[in-house]
Amino acid sequence: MSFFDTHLLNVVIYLPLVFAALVLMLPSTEHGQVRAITFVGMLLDLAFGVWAYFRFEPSGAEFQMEYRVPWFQQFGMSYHLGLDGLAASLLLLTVFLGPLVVLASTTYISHRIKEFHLALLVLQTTMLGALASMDVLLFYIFFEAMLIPMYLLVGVWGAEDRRMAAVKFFLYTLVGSLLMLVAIVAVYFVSGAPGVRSFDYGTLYNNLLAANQQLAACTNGPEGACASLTGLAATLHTYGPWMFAAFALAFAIKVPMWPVHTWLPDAHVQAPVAGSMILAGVMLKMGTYGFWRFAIPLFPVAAQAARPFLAVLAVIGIVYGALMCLAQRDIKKLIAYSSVSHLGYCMLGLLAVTSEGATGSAYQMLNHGISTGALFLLFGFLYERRHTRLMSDYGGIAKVMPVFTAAFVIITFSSVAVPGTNGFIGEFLVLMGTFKSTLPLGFGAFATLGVILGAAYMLWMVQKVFFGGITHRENQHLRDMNLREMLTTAPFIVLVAVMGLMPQPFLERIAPSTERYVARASVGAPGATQAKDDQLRVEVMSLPSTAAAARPSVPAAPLAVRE
Amino acid sequence: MVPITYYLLLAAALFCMGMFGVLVRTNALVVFMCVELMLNAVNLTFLAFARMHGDGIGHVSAFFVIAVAAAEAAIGLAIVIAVFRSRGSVNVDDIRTMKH
Amino acid sequence: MDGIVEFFRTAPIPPEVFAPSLGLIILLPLLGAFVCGVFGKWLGRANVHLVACSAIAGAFVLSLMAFWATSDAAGGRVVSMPNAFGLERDVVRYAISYDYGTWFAAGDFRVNFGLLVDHLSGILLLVITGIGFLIHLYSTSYMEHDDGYWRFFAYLNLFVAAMLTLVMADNLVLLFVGWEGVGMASYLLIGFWYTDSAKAWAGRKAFVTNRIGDFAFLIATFLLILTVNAFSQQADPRDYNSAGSSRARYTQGLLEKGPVTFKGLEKMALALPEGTGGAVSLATPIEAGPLAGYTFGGVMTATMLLFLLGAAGKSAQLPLYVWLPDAMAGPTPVSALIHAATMVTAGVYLFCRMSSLLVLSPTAMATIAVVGALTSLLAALIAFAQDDIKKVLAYSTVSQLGIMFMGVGMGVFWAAALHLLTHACFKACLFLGAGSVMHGNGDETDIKKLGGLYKEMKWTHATFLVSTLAITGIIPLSGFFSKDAIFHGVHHNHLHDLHWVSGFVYAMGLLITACTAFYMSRVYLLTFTGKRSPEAKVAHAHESSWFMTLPLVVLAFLSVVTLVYALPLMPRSGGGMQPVFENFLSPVLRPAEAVARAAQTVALDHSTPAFVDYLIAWLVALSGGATAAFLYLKFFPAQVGKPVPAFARAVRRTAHNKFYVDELYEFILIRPVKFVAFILFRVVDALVIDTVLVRGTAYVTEKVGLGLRRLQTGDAQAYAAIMALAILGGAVYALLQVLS
Amino acid sequence: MTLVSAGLVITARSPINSAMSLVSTFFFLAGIYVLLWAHTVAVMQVLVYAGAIMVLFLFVIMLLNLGDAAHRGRPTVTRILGGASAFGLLAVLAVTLGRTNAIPANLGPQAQATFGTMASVGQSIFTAWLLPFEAVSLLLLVAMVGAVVVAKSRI
Repeated sequence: MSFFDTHLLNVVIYLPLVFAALVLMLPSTEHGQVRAITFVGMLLDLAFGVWAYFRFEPSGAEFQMEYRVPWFQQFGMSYHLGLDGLAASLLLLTVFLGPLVVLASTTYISHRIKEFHLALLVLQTTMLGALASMDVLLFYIFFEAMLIPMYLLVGVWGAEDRRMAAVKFFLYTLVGSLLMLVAIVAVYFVSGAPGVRSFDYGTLYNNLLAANQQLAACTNGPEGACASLTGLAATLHTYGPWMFAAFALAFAIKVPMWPVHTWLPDAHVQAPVAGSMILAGVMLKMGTYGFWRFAIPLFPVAAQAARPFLAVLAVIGIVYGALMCLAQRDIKKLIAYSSVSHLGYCMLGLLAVTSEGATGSAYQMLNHGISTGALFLLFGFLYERRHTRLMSDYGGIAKVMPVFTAAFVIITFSSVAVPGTNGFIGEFLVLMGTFKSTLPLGFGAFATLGVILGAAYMLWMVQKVFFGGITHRENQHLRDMNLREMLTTAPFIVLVAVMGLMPQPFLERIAPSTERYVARASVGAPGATQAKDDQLRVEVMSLPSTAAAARPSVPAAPLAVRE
Repeated sequence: MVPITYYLLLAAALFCMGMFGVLVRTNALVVFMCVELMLNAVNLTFLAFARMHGDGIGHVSAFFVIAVAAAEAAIGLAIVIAVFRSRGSVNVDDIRTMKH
Repeated sequence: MDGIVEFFRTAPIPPEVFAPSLGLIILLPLLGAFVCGVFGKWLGRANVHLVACSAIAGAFVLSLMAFWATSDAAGGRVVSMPNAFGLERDVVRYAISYDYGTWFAAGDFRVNFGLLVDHLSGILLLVITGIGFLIHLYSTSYMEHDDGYWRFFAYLNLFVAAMLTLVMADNLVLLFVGWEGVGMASYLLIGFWYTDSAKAWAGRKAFVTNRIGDFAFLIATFLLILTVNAFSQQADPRDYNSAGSSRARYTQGLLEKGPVTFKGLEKMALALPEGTGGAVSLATPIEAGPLAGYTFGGVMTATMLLFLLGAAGKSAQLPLYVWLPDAMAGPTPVSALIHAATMVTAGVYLFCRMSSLLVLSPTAMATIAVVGALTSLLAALIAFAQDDIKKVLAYSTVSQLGIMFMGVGMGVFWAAALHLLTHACFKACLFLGAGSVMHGNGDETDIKKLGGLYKEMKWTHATFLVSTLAITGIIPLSGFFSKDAIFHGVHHNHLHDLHWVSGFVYAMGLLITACTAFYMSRVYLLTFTGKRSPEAKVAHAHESSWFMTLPLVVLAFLSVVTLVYALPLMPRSGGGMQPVFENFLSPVLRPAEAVARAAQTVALDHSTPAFVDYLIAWLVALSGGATAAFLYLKFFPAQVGKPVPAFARAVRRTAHNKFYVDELYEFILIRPVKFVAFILFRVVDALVIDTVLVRGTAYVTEKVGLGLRRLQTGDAQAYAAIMALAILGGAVYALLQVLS
Repeated sequence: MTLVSAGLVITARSPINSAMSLVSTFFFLAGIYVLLWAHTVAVMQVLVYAGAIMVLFLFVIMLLNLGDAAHRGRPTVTRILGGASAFGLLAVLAVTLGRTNAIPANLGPQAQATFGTMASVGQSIFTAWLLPFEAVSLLLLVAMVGAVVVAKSRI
């Protein structure tokens, strides 16, 4: 047992924080050193993250590299980390984006440089922490903590309307997550007697499982069969939908699903390039990840009832987001709305509850992080040169910036899911999963419309910005990408190709999580083949026993009440 | 042996009188004195219960209350002095600036 | 003689040795694209040419090897590969394949990098790499003045790689990779001169129109996957028996290769007809899954119709043909390679590949045939009035593709494939000839401003003449035979319950022949004969270099010799003779014939055309050509200066404006979508959601906050009093709780 | 006696009278503490409260030179409510306590000898409650500094 056997995840999560401390000690005028240290930190973190990703054994236990120590035991909390396939993949994406974000911002950010890098490092820690948390409350803490550095990134280093966008972003997500907190506490209290219950994901899920199965049996049974439920199942019957709704709303805002998506375009438009990249790359996935990990498995019956509704929202999101893109004049807004459309695919794949759909959804999360992240990155380069986001201010850029154009067009193809790029695999699997699922065929057909619209708007934008003659004199002397910018872009392009041509290593790690997710989500589905309990139950490491902590004294004899 | 109830009743009475004073009197100094009164009522309760359970913890608590009361008195009186300097009055009616 | 036969029947590299190298055929052009695209700028023109051409030449040699290997019968043992979905003894003859392992898998779905070369894909490999190489060679000269040459060759190589993937794929999804890949390359090449925004728009139009087809293609693929699932659940041993398979083998095949492999689909098609006596037939309803309630036959019809839409997108058929004429914005070699010889025939290839499934649905077949016929006629009519030489050729391509679709729709797959081959030769030759004309005339494309070139551009003229004759269908050129093979089959094959289709399509076919002869003669006459137009850009045209004329000559030669394929020289198994190409493709098309026989959906005719048939077709073509000759050599020159009748002008204007189809689409499709998008953005997104709901909430909160502010008097005692009241309330409540 | 002097605290017009009444209240309370066997606390009560804190109060009163209040303050709604609630609370507590029966624990002679002594209280303060004790010391320090900072106009 080496140090890394038990602490690898801790290292990955807190390394950025350690470097944040280093940065904090530097004088704020040493811009070069601040950048260098942040970059080195992110790179190191990338190395450890990749290590963790490869240590993840697809055929092994569901959660690996677990680490658990007692923490606020009185409240049923523990400090518990662990990775499953999906979390490992998203973790990889997060650490991958880290150094690139730093590189992308070296000239973009010109004031409060030290603070900016501090925010980046802290943000990195919170995102990684949220992904690896195995304790619901711990997840919530990271999930909320994420908001603060992001709020700063948008609010301090954003464009002209940054205050409005930052506040909108903050309040929107806060509304959802506060409701989620209520639901977390509620589900904790109903999940068992004092002493048995716990905020730990495994315990929580296992405690609810039997009740969920009972509830599913009666829900799919004859009318009124649920009236005779008792105990936890009855509670879940009454309050389950509300708790699910609270979770779902919180995550739906984060995703964002239609119609709670309007914070996204504003936040993206105003955010600096780093903010946009992280927002699109990782933060939106917290929503889908939350659905995958918490909302749906914990309340399969309520999720089943809400599935058609949510699926309709997802399809609306796909088509609506794509149509929105056609109406935009602002490039960043267009990319933001395309995120709405892409995330619609992720949600649809999740809601299909088939292994193809869920795998595709997970893969689509990665793809979106890469392709949309890269789009924001590239547009950031353009914005640095021209400081305008309007399509009409560009045109004919391909003539003066050929390398840039090539990179942008490749990423565009990835974004519109041309086969051979990563986007295709995700989209194909999601759509196939949707067709295979119990959702009506119309869902799949409408979602496939996004394929056409996606090409229409992305190519329209490429056309407007890059092709045609140069219509503005300012654009005549734009300089092409420099070495730093090429180095920042290259990993994205390599990944687009690698993930498109050799997706199997990635899919392999997602597959076990998918199987479990589908089994857990189909607990509530009528007619679905039900997995055995031992497949459903979450196996996690138990809390290591510790020395008896000081317990608060209790009164020896209570006040006697006179009868 | 005197039942604990009587001590508690006395404490309750003291507490309510202190509360009455806090709520009704206008002189900030008197208000502070009433707060001291309330604290003492609480102390009395602590001690009464300590006697009832035969547990020393009540005494410790009372000790802490006294310490906190001392701190509170010091700060509070300092504030009164500061306010008096700026406003020339210790009447709470005149000090209504705790609003936006 | 036997020695020669033995030579051709012995592949230089044994098939089993060669099979693992199949991937190289794709990789070489891909590598070429990579090298040209990334390092092209530093390599210089000559090196880029070298890299690009040698990549294609290498691929051509490998294709030749592969093709040779598929005909290998050394020592009397015909080359064969095991069929993963059939019984042990059920092997696929005249084919080689190699599986590079899983591409991606999820759940019980799997897609492999499986490559398959049989006679159908083999011949296409040769067309793609062979014509591709000639066009690369031609381009080295054609693009000699363009600075973006390296980009051009990178795209061209990329296109070839994608097209090869399309042809060699052994499953639908991998085929789709090529399918979209060629679309992407085509987008890049059409918009190659991106500084002209009209050209770039044309590229986008092509891509988006293709995407509409791909949308249908994807849905059809998903429906097929669902059907395969349903089939594997419902089928009983008799079904598998009739397909030469067993449950165990079929399931094993699905597990190893995934549900979308052509061989697997073929097995399903063989098991579906009624005659097999199994549990599953076309009329059987699907029991479980999302398709529950529909019959297999119904689903199959829907699937094939969706594939038709997909193919219509790629192969420029109604209603999605509009992109192809605009695609002529690209450089001419691109038009020759992509928009005439290879990419646009992908739809025909797809249906030949899936012929065994297609014959299950007579409705779909009839639709394909009728769509093909209508497209063909419409395109021919539009071509009457086009003055741009490339536009005429583009519409002629649409028209010829329509003819192929007619063949596919009526079940004469071999003839459609043959026409694909001959068309690739003569249409590439025509386009390259047109390119040569443009090159020599200062990029002039208007045929009215050319004329009299036969003296100045001898080689171009000669090859253009040959290929014009080939396309109009004059004996003894290849176009005549391949087209006539289609029309003969169309005439004599009968679809179940849809007998009128044969007659209708045949009549249309004759009409189209006449039209084709007319407009092609018109182009030829206006361009090469007569006097040089006074509006010409350059006074004297110059003949192009041999880099350009050599491919023309080779292609013209090919468009003559491919006629051999249509001659009935090979013995038919049931007695009599059959055309070489039918015999050649029979290993590929045999399952389709078996299915058609068993399902009785289409009655296939195997007679060879009689002399009378040839004569009719020949006369029709000749009459079209003669009319054109009369009009353009005698009638119109005599009419110059006289007023044109209003009616004729209106007709001409309508045809010239392509019957206003583009405008119609703009009006009923594009504008509404844009309008809806705009309305949604302004009204739903900006107003309802953002202003009313989100900002509304903020507004209400602010107002409530302002209201509550009045409560904050700043009187500490008042706060304390309220606190005291609350404590009192709590105490009373607690007391009551205790008391009760 | 305790109650009477406490009543004087809240009713006296002059702050000085209030303060003096408070001192007497504290003394009475100290006696009651002794009855409860809380000798240590009783001593502390006299020392800290009656001694230190009250001296502080008197100093402030002298310093500010406060005489009789000019007016008794307007009887506002909140004041009336507050007063009423104080009496209400008293009533409720009285009812509650009237119904409870709490008797002192029966301590053995051993415990009697140590209960409430300086030694036993000190013992528990410096063992189990050491951390709170330190916190209180810190609090006092902060209060000291704070008082100086607040009261001084210029430092």
